[in-house]
Amino acid sequence: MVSISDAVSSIVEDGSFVVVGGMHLHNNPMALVREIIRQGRRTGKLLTSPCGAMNADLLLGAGLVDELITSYVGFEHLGLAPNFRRLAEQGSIRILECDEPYIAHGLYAGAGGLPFIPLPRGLEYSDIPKVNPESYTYTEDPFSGERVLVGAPLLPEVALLHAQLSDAQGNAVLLGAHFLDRLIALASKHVILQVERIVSTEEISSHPMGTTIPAFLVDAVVVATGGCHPTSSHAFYTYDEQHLRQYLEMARDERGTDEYLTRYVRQTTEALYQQSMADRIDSLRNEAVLEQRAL
Amino acid sequence: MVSISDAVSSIVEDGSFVVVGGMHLHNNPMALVREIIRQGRRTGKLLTSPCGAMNADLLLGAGLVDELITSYVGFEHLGLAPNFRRLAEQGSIRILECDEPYIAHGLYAGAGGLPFIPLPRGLEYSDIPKVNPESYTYTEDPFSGERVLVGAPLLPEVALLHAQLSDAQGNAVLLGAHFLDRLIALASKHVILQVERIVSTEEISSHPMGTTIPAFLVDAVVVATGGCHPTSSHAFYTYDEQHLRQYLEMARDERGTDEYLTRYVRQTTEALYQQSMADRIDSLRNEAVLEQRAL
Amino acid sequence: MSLDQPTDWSASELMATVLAGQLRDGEVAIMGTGSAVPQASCRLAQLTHAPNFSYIAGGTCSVNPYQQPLVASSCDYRLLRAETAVPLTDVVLMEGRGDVFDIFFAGGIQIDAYGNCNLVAVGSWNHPHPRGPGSVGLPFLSRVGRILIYTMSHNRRTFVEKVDFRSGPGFLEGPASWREAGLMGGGPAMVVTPLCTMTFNPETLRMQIASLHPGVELQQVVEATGFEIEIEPPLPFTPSPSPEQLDILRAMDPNGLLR
Amino acid sequence: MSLDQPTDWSASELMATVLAGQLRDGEVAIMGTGSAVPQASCRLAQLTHAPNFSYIAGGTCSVNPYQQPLVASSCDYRLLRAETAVPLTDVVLMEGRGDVFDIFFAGGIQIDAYGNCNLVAVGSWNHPHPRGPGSVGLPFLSRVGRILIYTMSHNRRTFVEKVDFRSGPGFLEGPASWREAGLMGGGPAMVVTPLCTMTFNPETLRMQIASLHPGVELQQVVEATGFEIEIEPPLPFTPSPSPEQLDILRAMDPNGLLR
Repeated sequence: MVSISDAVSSIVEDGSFVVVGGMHLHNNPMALVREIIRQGRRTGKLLTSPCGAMNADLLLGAGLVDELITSYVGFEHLGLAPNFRRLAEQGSIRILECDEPYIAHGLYAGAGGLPFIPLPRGLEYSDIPKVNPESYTYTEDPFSGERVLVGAPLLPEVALLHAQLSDAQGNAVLLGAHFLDRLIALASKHVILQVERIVSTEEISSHPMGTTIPAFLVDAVVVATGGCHPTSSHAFYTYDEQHLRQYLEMARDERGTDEYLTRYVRQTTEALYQQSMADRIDSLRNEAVLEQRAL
Repeated sequence: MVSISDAVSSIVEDGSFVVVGGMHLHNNPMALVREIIRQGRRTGKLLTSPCGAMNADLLLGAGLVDELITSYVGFEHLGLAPNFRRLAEQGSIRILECDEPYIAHGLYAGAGGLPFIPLPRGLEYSDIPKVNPESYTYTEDPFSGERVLVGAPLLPEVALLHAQLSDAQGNAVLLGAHFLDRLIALASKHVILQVERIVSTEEISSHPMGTTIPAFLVDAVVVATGGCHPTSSHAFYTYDEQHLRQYLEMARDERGTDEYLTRYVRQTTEALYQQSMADRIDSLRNEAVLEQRAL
Repeated sequence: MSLDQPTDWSASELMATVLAGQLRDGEVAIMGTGSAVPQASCRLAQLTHAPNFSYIAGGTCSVNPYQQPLVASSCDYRLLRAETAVPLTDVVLMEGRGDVFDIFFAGGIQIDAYGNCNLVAVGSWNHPHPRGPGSVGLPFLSRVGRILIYTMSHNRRTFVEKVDFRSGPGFLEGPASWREAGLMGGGPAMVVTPLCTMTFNPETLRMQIASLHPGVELQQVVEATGFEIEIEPPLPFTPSPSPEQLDILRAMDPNGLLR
Repeated sequence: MSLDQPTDWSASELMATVLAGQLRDGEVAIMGTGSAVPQASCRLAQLTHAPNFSYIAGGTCSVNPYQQPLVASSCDYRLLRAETAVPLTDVVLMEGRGDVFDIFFAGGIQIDAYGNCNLVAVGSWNHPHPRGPGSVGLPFLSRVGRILIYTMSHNRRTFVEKVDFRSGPGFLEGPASWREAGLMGGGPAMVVTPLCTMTFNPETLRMQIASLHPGVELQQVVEATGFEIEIEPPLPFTPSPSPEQLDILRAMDPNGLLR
């Protein structure tokens, strides 16, 4: 285990291809995202998995994303993603427009060393391949001779992931849904893991099939209790709708975004942020949904 | 739930492409395999996943396999697979020679509707693609222009799988290792599931992320307590080394194989087989290995 | 609420009952973001005429969530109060396989006369206004049994002659292109909005009004639709939710997401 | 047991200690069928010089099994007494990615002078004798840091000039073909048998004797090897297992699989 600032400064190089885990309003690795903003690390390419929310919009708002590769950035029922929307409408961000099947299959190809990945017939009837020839192209099926849409492998350099539990080495357990996070860990050169709680290796060993990511794929483990706030951490707390609405309101323009970043990111440390939000997060604790392994 | 004979007779058509789950000496769906032999259903093509043992060798010995697609048939430390070896050496079985990466990626392609699947560079340095042009061919990577080995999707018509637990609808839990069984269920048109024990849907619901196969992929659930014998059923009993050695001895020639089939398959029902083996299986019960969900 | 006459049920509740009526026992359905209405419809169908209907709810990939309670986010942890759950990667495979899912619930910031859906961009893709969130799994509409489209916005911005960006294919550009494509999916089957239900003319493959919600005038629908919509009078009214249906919907929706 | 002099350890135990000596802290290893010797070597390395070494044991895909006890089948349920476990599908991905696994333990019914391994057929593929079980994951030898080859059969049927069927690539047909292939993997690093250890000549890429096991004569190895094996005298003896190593091996092997 290392400090969050050491993890980010030693692993995330300026201009890296970064992928953020979690999906929609859930399991966003916000502690790591905020630390990247504090350190001003540019992400040469940012991938969402497949649906980004606060994890992508905040990095976009901080002006740290050169190129965005995504199939969705938004806040579901709460509204559109304000910084994504503004940058896209201004034409001031390069977007590699994708769909979910390509992101999943592209990560599979990246994880498995497959040089490219054919996509199911029919996907070529969206307009996505037309606007993203870098990720999508066509070839011939050597078995049938038919024209086939194919995708390039996705090979992120750094994955930012949240797990509810892990041991000190990084054997990680995602309680609740896994989204694409397991596949992201498999496809990425480096993995930084933020966790709600460290457990013993004995606890991991008692449910070996319940582990989501093995330690040897993980470069750094960072303790970040409440580190998904204002998004949810499955089995721990739900998303903070009030805070998210405040963000959506403030982020309507650049000035408000900057004010949000100053107040909640740049002028605070991650430890202070989590401390200041502890009461809110406590009030968002999930009702017990499932019979769970010991937390 | 249906009887094993109804499940096999209604779902396994003569000449079908059948895949047998489990791996090596473990989780072989032997009850279903024996029933197929009793009913004399030919498998037009038989796939192992990736390593077959008794599941494949017994069907081969019964003369019910037209074409075998496999990366391994054997009995690990106990020896070579006698019927597979004999038929292969006689040249009297058509073999589609494969490797594990192709079987896994080919099933992925089959499950996902991918028209073909590129394989990692380097796999073309085995002799496998040379002897199996039906499954492997070459194409050009449209991104790099390089020559790429690719595989055809694997699309079995019927999967024979063993699960330790399921509810009556077929929501199945594999305790212990999953091998390729989840992927096989995803890729196969029909799934017949044999299980050690039926549990309530409430039990399944209490650990939703612990389910291996969802019911809507399962066509029939058959109760087969001890149904992997003489192979193991993870978490229930280990393999019956004495019986397996007896099989390997008897199956050295066709006459012995026939004698084995007569005694243990054709002249008995699955219920009688399981009854006759109950004491042996009891003696093979696993020591408690893992803290488990309630069995 | 877009209905003119006071009713004892909401537009969302009516839409959920209409969608439930499209679901058959033994079928399997899939849906994306913002799916409280289809989720309610699926659970309603299970608890009434289709006990062996199955559905996968958004990114948690829970199978047959019990909807205790209905939630707004498609990835909410509470959706795991469910019969079971599968990994998202498996769902992507099953969507691609094409013979697993009978129903895909779709929507868009634009929906056109042929049922094509747009979640990406109004205007040009390079300079959109607004820029939508993105397509997620909508391209899989090409590989699903039938498509049920729903939207809370029945207006001329949403219902357009031709989408500016096609995220998910409906009947493409009409009969010739649809035939030529030869897709395995059956295409759009129904559209439901707060004003009406619409189906597709089997000849022209264009949207046609199938029923008006109680209290809605034909003229309202025509004016709220940005393309020439086909009409075959006399138009029936959409059946109101039954008391039993409303009881079920309200039992799963203590937070009033559908109200 | 092929040694001529009586010892207080077995050939398998010696091989396990030799292989353990090849494993470095922080590395990750993978192996296939019939892997009691490499499993013992991995656990031995963890408990001695390489506490952060990791390994995946066969088809259960357990990570760092505690070997309580060492088992004969590569998919035994007891292997899940382990630090953790991953799905087999993930292991296939990681093998293909090529930068995850530093070590692949390989073997074969034939092994040739360049370290190519055959698990399929002696004689022609069409009419083999014997027919081997099959290649499983051996083609991935092309994508792994370094290959450690082990076999209990050091004889002229196993060690041949050229394999009849290449399941897993070693140095292919020698320096020219190896250079031309430009594989990402580092190729075979060592071979260990009950008679000796062998490495590969960096120029010719052919197998050469690196050490003789205690009590083994050079002539025995030469006669048991079906190709002209390179020798660089004086040959050292392979170090015997230390008492500490033997204690560890025997503690994990109450059933005597290595004896």
